Amino acid sequence: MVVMQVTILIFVAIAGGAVVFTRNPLNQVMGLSFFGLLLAIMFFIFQAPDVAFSQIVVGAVVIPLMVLLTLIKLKTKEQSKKNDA
Amino acid sequence: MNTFLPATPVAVPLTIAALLAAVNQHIHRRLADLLAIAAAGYCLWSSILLMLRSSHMPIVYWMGGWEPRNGVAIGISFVIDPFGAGLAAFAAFLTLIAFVFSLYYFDSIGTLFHVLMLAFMGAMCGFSLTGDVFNLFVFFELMSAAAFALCGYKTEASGPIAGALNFGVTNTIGAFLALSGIGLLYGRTGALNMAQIGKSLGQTHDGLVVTAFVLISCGFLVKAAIVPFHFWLGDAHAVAPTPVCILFSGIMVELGLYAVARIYWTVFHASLAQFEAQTRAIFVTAGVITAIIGALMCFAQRQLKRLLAYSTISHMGLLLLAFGLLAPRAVGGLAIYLLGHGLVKGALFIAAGILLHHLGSVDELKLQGRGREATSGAILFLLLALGLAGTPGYGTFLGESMVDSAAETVHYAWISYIFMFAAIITAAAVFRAAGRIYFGWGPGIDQSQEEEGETDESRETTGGPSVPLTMVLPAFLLLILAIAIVFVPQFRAKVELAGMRFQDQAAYQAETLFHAEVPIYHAQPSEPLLPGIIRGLVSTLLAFVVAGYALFRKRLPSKYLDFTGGFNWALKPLRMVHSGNMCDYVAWLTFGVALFGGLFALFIH
Amino acid sequence: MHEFLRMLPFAVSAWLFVAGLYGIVTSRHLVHLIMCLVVVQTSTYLLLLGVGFKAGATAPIFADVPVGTPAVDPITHALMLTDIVVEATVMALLLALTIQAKERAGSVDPEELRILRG
Amino acid sequence: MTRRFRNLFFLASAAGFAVFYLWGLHLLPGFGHYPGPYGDVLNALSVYERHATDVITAVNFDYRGFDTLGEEFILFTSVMGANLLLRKQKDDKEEDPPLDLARDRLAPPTSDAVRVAGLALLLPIVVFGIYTVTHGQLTPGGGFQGGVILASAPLIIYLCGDYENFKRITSHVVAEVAEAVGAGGYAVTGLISFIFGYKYLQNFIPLGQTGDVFSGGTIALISALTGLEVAAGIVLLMISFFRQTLVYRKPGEERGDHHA
Repeated sequence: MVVMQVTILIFVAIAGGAVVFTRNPLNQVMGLSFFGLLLAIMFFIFQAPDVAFSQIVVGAVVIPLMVLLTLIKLKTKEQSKKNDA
Repeated sequence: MNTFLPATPVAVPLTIAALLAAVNQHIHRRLADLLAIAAAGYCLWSSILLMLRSSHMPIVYWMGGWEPRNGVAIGISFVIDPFGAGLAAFAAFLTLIAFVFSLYYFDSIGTLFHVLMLAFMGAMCGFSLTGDVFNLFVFFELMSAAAFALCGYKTEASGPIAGALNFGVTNTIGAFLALSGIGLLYGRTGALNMAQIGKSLGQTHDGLVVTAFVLISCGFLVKAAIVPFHFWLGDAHAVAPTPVCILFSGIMVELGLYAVARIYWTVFHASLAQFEAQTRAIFVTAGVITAIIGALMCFAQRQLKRLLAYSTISHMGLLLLAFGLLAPRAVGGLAIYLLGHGLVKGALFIAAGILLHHLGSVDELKLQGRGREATSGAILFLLLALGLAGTPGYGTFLGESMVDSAAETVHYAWISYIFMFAAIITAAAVFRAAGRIYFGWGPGIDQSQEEEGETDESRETTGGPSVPLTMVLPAFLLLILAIAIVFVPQFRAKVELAGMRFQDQAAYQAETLFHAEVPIYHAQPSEPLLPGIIRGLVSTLLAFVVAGYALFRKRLPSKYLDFTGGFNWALKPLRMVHSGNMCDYVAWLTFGVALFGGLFALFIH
Repeated sequence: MHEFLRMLPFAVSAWLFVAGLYGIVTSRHLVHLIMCLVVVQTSTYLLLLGVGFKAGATAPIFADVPVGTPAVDPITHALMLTDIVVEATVMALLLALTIQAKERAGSVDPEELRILRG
Repeated sequence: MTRRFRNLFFLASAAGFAVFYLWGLHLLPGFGHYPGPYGDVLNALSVYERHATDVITAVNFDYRGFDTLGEEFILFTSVMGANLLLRKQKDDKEEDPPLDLARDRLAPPTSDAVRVAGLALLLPIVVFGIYTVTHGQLTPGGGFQGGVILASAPLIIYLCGDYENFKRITSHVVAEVAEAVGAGGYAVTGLISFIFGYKYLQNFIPLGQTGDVFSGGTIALISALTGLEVAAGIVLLMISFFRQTLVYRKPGEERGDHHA
């Protein structure tokens, strides 16, 4: 049990760092989604099933989806700007 | 009545907000206005009632009826004292004014504006009344969520978007700081009720207590716009719609400071008691720096709303000073100063909004001489600037004198000069702007002006030559109240008493957790105000002199008397620091936390 | 080892807070910046989780285990649930603002968004 | 500030901050040593007093239900705020989204197999969502978790490549009303307590048999309202973003796939 706890904590630390240090938002959102999943697993391991439930849906689906939609919109804007130029 | 009254200042506006959201698009604008005004009016009435009823003994109200068991709190409580209820009433009152002002001001988008404002008001009321530290955080976030959206209301322009982003990012980080502090406290005491945490901490003062105190304070000081956490305010207040600015400057920012004061006196007072002198020195220094930087930046602005925003920062510095004195009587002065300033500042933002409606601009230089016809606007501006200057007769004057006399008791008498400095410079800036806009005085646009950020704001109304009464009357009402509060009989004594009770940690614990009745305080005679009157008159006079100098310096006999070049040169680095870049702001925020933390650690370890 | 484990969740919490702040300060893209804000928020989850955990205890759900079984703290879980909602909503607002920033100011680089300054 | 100076300035400050924060953290009782008493008291009380076996749900919707009221309104306010910020503006024109949104989703076009799999997932998701909402007081879950799961049902339809169907089943008006009813209902439930002479949000419904779906008194009611609010709120949020991304266009602005 302790080994699992230590492992997941270290994974979370690394994944969190990876999210920050990924500069390309598109890659970053994949990282964020993965990070959200890791957090959910962590909540399960630390006896917080209720929180894990929410985290899976919010952290791994809702938030990445919102970010993706935003990125798409930004991309469309970028392209229309190029057209004008 | 006490079974339902205490919860309603929060429950009613939220219910009405949900109702208005449900009928969004399908309800007539005026009906929505009416409902929103009724909700704000109800909040005002119930908060005043709560304030009056709690004057002898705080009202402790346990949500869901979960009374403490053997002195262990298991639910969430509202602990209502006159101080908190008064702030809730003030928030409700300003919201009411903002709703009246916006009757003919906005093309509202469905009922979204009303919904957000009502949620904002409910959050502010809950924030002022709660006795639970996590509940405080929840209402802080609710307040922020509504405020971010309201700040970016005018999505057609780039300014509001940038301002709302800076506001959102910095305040969210502030919230996380506060939450981390709350987590630390919970980890030590296993409690979230403020009285309970305070009782459990007792007099321990190790690193954890200090860290928790610094994190929570810094988190809320971000909202209170204390240097170096203040950058967002100038941006957000300059671009938010006028009715929203009334709330931002009049009460929201002040609530950040209220939270620090509340938590200090309910949770940390006993544990930090033996370091009172050091704590005082740190807070007073922060207050002094904020007051000075705010005033200088205020004088350097030409966009009126930004000018007012920096004046708010300066006055927040003064309020932090008043709190930081940690003197029994200073809190009463703080309350009155807060009230007086909020009324005057709210009215000033309304006056700026009227200019924007009437002349389509808030750029002091572009508007030069264009307000010659509008006499009432000129009178309004001048009378309000007197309020900023602390002229005898205004609420700000009374508050300032009370803080000054309290400062003498803790050997900080010199802070009265800081009060004077901030009052003179911020009032002079408003005098200068009024002189230029309404009388056409002063030099025109100087082409050599260095590159600046946005100096104007997009219109909020369709505009027109006539100014509806619903815009002018609220401003005059606020002005009258800013003077009238001084003449309420026994006002000063009662507020001083409430302020002293606000600081009594032992009584707070006993009343909250054990239903104890604590003997009523007796008012002691207040100090005479004569020195205050002299100081107030001197500030007013000097404010006129400074404004006159700024306007007429070109007519001075010798050009060596023109210091403006030097002033601008000296201010250049300061203006560069206010870069509009949120990355800088976050770097400063981190610096601020590290600095506060380092100082406290150094003094207390 | 014991000391290491005793501090680990809190150390990770501090690391995430500082790393997230670093990401924000050095960010050149608002969407990146907002995701770094999520990392900062995660730090508060870890703090709360670490504070409420009891070694060897079960989840605070007494459907299958009798009342009285040592269970971890339910309060911090409730707080974390609130925290997660806050995270999602703040993200939504900031992302909405980001879209408008691109639309109105033509950029999502904080350094180019310096419309308000001085 | 130049970028280089800012980074150095930040790193120095962050180092100070980290040291200070760790100084406080290392004095915590230590991981695995929860100090109590709050959580322990509630763990002991909740099954007897509230007939709720999931203490977290009892805390969320009763002992600290007032926090959750604030939290629901944070969600509500943000959804309204996002709606406001992403509203259709005067210079926006609406455009029918293309049937195949593959490029906009930054993913390859959906095959029929994916479509069938997605639709097959739909029913279990809805059932599971409703189960989670209604059994919150008994097993892990509750209004919030169930609501999010329910909200993901329409998302699945979208991910199966069908914005038209997504639009058909997620009426903006219905979602808006549902959200307001959920959030407002929570606040009103608290007000109803007054009729019985109770405090705000105090339980006024019989507690029922522990372990029963209808046990827990107001917890079950509030949980259901929260589920409604959260599901509708997240759907509304998604609609706002979808519209902004797929439907609204500025003059002269074309969809990305024409030029990709």
